[in-house]
Amino acid sequence: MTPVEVFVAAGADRWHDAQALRAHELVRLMPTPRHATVLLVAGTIPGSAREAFDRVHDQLPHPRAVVTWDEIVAGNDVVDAVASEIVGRADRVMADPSTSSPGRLADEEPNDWRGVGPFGQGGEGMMGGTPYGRAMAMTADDRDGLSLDRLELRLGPFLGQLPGGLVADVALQGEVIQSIEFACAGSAPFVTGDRAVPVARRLLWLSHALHVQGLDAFAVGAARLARRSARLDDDPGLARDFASLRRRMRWTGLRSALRSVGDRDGLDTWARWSAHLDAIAASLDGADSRPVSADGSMPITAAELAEMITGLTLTDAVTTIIGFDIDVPAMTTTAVET
Amino acid sequence: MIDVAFVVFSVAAVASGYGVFRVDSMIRATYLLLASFLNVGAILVLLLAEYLGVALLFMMTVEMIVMGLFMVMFMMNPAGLNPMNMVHQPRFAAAAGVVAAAGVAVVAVFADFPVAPVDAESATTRELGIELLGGSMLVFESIGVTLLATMVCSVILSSATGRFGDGYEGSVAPALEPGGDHRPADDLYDPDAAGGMDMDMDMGDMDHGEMDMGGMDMGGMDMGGMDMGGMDHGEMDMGGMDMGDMDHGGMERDS
Amino acid sequence: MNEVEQLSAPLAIVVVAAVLVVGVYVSSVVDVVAFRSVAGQRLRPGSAALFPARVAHRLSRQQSVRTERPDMILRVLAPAALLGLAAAAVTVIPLSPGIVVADVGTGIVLFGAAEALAIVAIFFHGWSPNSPFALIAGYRFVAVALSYELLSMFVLIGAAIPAESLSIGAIVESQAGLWNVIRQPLGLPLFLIVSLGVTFSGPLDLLDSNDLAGGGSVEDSGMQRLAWQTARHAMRIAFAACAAAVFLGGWHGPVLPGGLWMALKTFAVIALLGFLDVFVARISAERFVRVAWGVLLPLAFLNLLIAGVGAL
Amino acid sequence: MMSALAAVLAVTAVALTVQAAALVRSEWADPFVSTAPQRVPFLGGNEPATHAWSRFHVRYYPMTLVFVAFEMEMMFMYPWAVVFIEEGATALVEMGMFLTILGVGVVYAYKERVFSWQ
Amino acid sequence: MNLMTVLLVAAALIGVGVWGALAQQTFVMLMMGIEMMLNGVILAVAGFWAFAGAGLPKGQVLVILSMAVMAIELAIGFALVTAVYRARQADMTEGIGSLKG
Repeated sequence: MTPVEVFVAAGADRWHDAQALRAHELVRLMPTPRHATVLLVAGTIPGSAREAFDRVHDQLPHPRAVVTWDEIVAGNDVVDAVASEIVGRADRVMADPSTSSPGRLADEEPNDWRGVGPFGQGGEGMMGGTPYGRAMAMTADDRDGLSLDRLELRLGPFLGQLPGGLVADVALQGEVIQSIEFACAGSAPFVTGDRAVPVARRLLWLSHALHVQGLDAFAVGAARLARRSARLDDDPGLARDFASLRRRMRWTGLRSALRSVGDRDGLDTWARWSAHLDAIAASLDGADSRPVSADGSMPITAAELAEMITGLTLTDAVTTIIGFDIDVPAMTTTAVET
Repeated sequence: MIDVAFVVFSVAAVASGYGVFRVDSMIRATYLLLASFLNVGAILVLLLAEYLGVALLFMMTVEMIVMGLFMVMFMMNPAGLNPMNMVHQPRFAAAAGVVAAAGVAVVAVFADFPVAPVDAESATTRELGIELLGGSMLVFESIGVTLLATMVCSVILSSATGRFGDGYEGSVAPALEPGGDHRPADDLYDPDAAGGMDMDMDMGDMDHGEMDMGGMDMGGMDMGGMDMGGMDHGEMDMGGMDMGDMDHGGMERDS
Repeated sequence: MNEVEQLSAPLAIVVVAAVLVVGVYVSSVVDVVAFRSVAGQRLRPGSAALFPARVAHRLSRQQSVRTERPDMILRVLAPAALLGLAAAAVTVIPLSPGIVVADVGTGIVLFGAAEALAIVAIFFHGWSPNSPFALIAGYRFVAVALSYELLSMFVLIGAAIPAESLSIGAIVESQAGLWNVIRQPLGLPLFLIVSLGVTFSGPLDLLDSNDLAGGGSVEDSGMQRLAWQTARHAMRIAFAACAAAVFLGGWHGPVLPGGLWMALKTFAVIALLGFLDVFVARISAERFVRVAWGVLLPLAFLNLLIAGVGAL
Repeated sequence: MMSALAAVLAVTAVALTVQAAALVRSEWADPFVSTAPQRVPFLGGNEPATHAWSRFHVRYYPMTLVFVAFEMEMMFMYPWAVVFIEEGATALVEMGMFLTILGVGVVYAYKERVFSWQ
Repeated sequence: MNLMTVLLVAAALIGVGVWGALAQQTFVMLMMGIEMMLNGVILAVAGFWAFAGAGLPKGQVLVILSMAVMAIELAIGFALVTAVYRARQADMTEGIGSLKG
């Protein structure tokens, strides 16, 4: 039985919960909808993100199916219920592709280009017009003295590598971020300092972060620990298993991959990871879960984070963002405004 | 059999070579050029220069990869989304091409060369190695020096900052127009500079072209002889001279 | 090695096809096993063995989505060329005593050419969909690829020194007494790094990486994705076989027939690559480029020196 | 030699053609058509304003130039490796000289921070 | 396949190169033209080596030399292009404004 490939379109409130699906053998969370058979809708999609959600839905290849987390009446274990629902839907739609979920957005080009312009492809002159429906990027100045084209993209809110609900307006030149702005008030705290976070959520953060760093197998392990810690009855083996997971993580070269990425007042991403891991270990050892402010550099506001990752490559920026366990609930309210 | 292969490869080489200057997408152009090289490599193999033929494949592949990067960097509309016709003086160019080809062809047809075919059994790679370490040792080592000079020059010219300060210093023209050697940032949004540019763009580029070529050969010579230190200066001045003449080109047409 | 009789072209095609089909399937199974064992999931041999077939079946029935104005020629060419180059690389590797599909006198040069052209194919894969993430991934890969290219050349040349020939068959024969992995201890590790790079896996998973939502494959679905994965595994076969032949003594070995030794060694390298893929975190391209030129390149020089002095 | 290289060529051509044929067939016989929203490049739900193809700012371009110059030495090293044993110390010394010269270039480039993104 | 045919192919390549180099408007395309000419040169030299040079190794060295010239031309050429482009946004960039409808 091969796992069903799923893309998660999660509202900020359920994004962490959805990560728990990584623990399930019959489900595989994919980084892009193009690789997915099932689109999992989890949590509340703010009205501002409705169109984005429809587009992501349409970007899944046929045959495709949609599963909604909140509609599933769960017994004691919601993740199992969701997973079995996903598998069932996938089997049905693969057996009968005609039941594939139809497109949600109207099938119309972004710009009318057919037959426009001298060559009938919508372009004018060298760079003008909208050839094949899109304009072309224009140049902008750069730190390096070569003013080459600047790509301006709005990332999110359903991007696999970023926390759910996070929307960022990025201007790229090459792979370097020239400017980035998070679609929320600059003062909105990404990580509130005085909050005590349940250990399960921290482990789910770890699972996603490991996935982004290319360690999907370890992400499965972390997600499984998260599910165990979520079950209320205290699990004596949990602390031991987390310790062993952490020991094995030592051999993955994570340290050298994260060190000196995203430095902020002397702390780099690796330091933040260690802080998270220590916090998890502490709370698994029975100490009541420590507040996030114990993680050194936090709290951080959106503006500070944006200022921090400007000038990094996109990869390092993503790594840095993931390094903070961003307080996604703080995003939902603002995401509606954008 | 070999003749058939030769014909196929030759046709492919010339055809893709022609395609290079016909397609719109810079990526396609670059890799059509690579295709042409690959076919020539195959022909070299047919000529029993096995090592040279195969080595040509990978040398040219990596060179074309680099070339592709720069093509996309410096050509507007690199993917040719808008079909572009960026040729000028096509007749003269075509004529020159035909003349050049005809010149070589005449030599090929009428000159009679000594007939001394290579021995099919000879271990050409081994001979080449012996030659490189023996007879052509000087060539071999001096190419090493040349390559070193090339690295240094390309680093100085290309990288934004370096030991000699910012990269554009020394490659900026001696101010032919007042304030001609601005920092790029300054005259970025300078309207009359833009005007001058338009001129460049319309017909000035021919000049860049020749300058560039001249510059290049000169570079080649210099690097043969000169030692490193002198080298850089030669190169940097060359850069400057290039710029200077470009300005000329632009200005003559302005006035 | 010149007394080896040359396989006729049709026979050569059959042999290489067999090697690639079997190899790609095994390599994919290895991936599954590696992932599940590291993830601590249950591992049923039956399901693991059928896994690739099931995935292939599903993907072949999936729509292959087209992006806006993709470069269709390059989009088709990229996976096709990568597979073709993997096949070319396999042909020059001796599979067992007396059987080398094509005993090319300039084997390692040809192998290097295939590796360089593979960079082009992979760049095409990033370029063709006209999608930002794929484009970035493609360019990032080229930076890494140009850096590991030098390493592979150096280690292969080092292996050619004691053989006094560029033919991989001759290199295998030169290891009758002592394997290159011992004669040139730095060679194999460097070559494994190269193999990870050319199959963009493990620490050098910079093409189809999760931090770019799938990178070069972000827009691939259905047959497109299947073809790309096939080509990638084929490349892994080629490099594993080359590592086995050049550094692990190829078909040399006691008791068992040579062909079997070659198969075993190749499988060992495949397994190693598969586990490294699952087990090692991705490092940033910039960091690798600096390490490659600043640390690995000197190591390659050192390896060459060891090989040279050892051969004198 | 010719027959061997012919075999390589044949194998490559066949593998390439088979794969390409499979892809073209799937494109051609695909029962589903990609709708306009489906074709939009994936950015997490939003549309890009422009085509991705652009004058891409390659951040490592000085490295590529150094690479082109440096990689030229391979042309000499392959034949050198073949005759290394019969030439003995001469080969070692000459190639050592050659590589040292080029090595200087690499060290210089490293000092100029060519290998870090511009 | 004899010396004449090989030289004819080389002539064709060189001709295409000259045409491209002169007709194209931009630095980078011009470099492609030059590369194309050198391509023809390599083929011609190899042809002489194979048919008239009795396979003397010096002929092969000459081919390698022309390859080296190619590499150097590429490196220096693009370094110059970069320097010029950086010094003033040369070569068409500014023209966009006027071209854009």
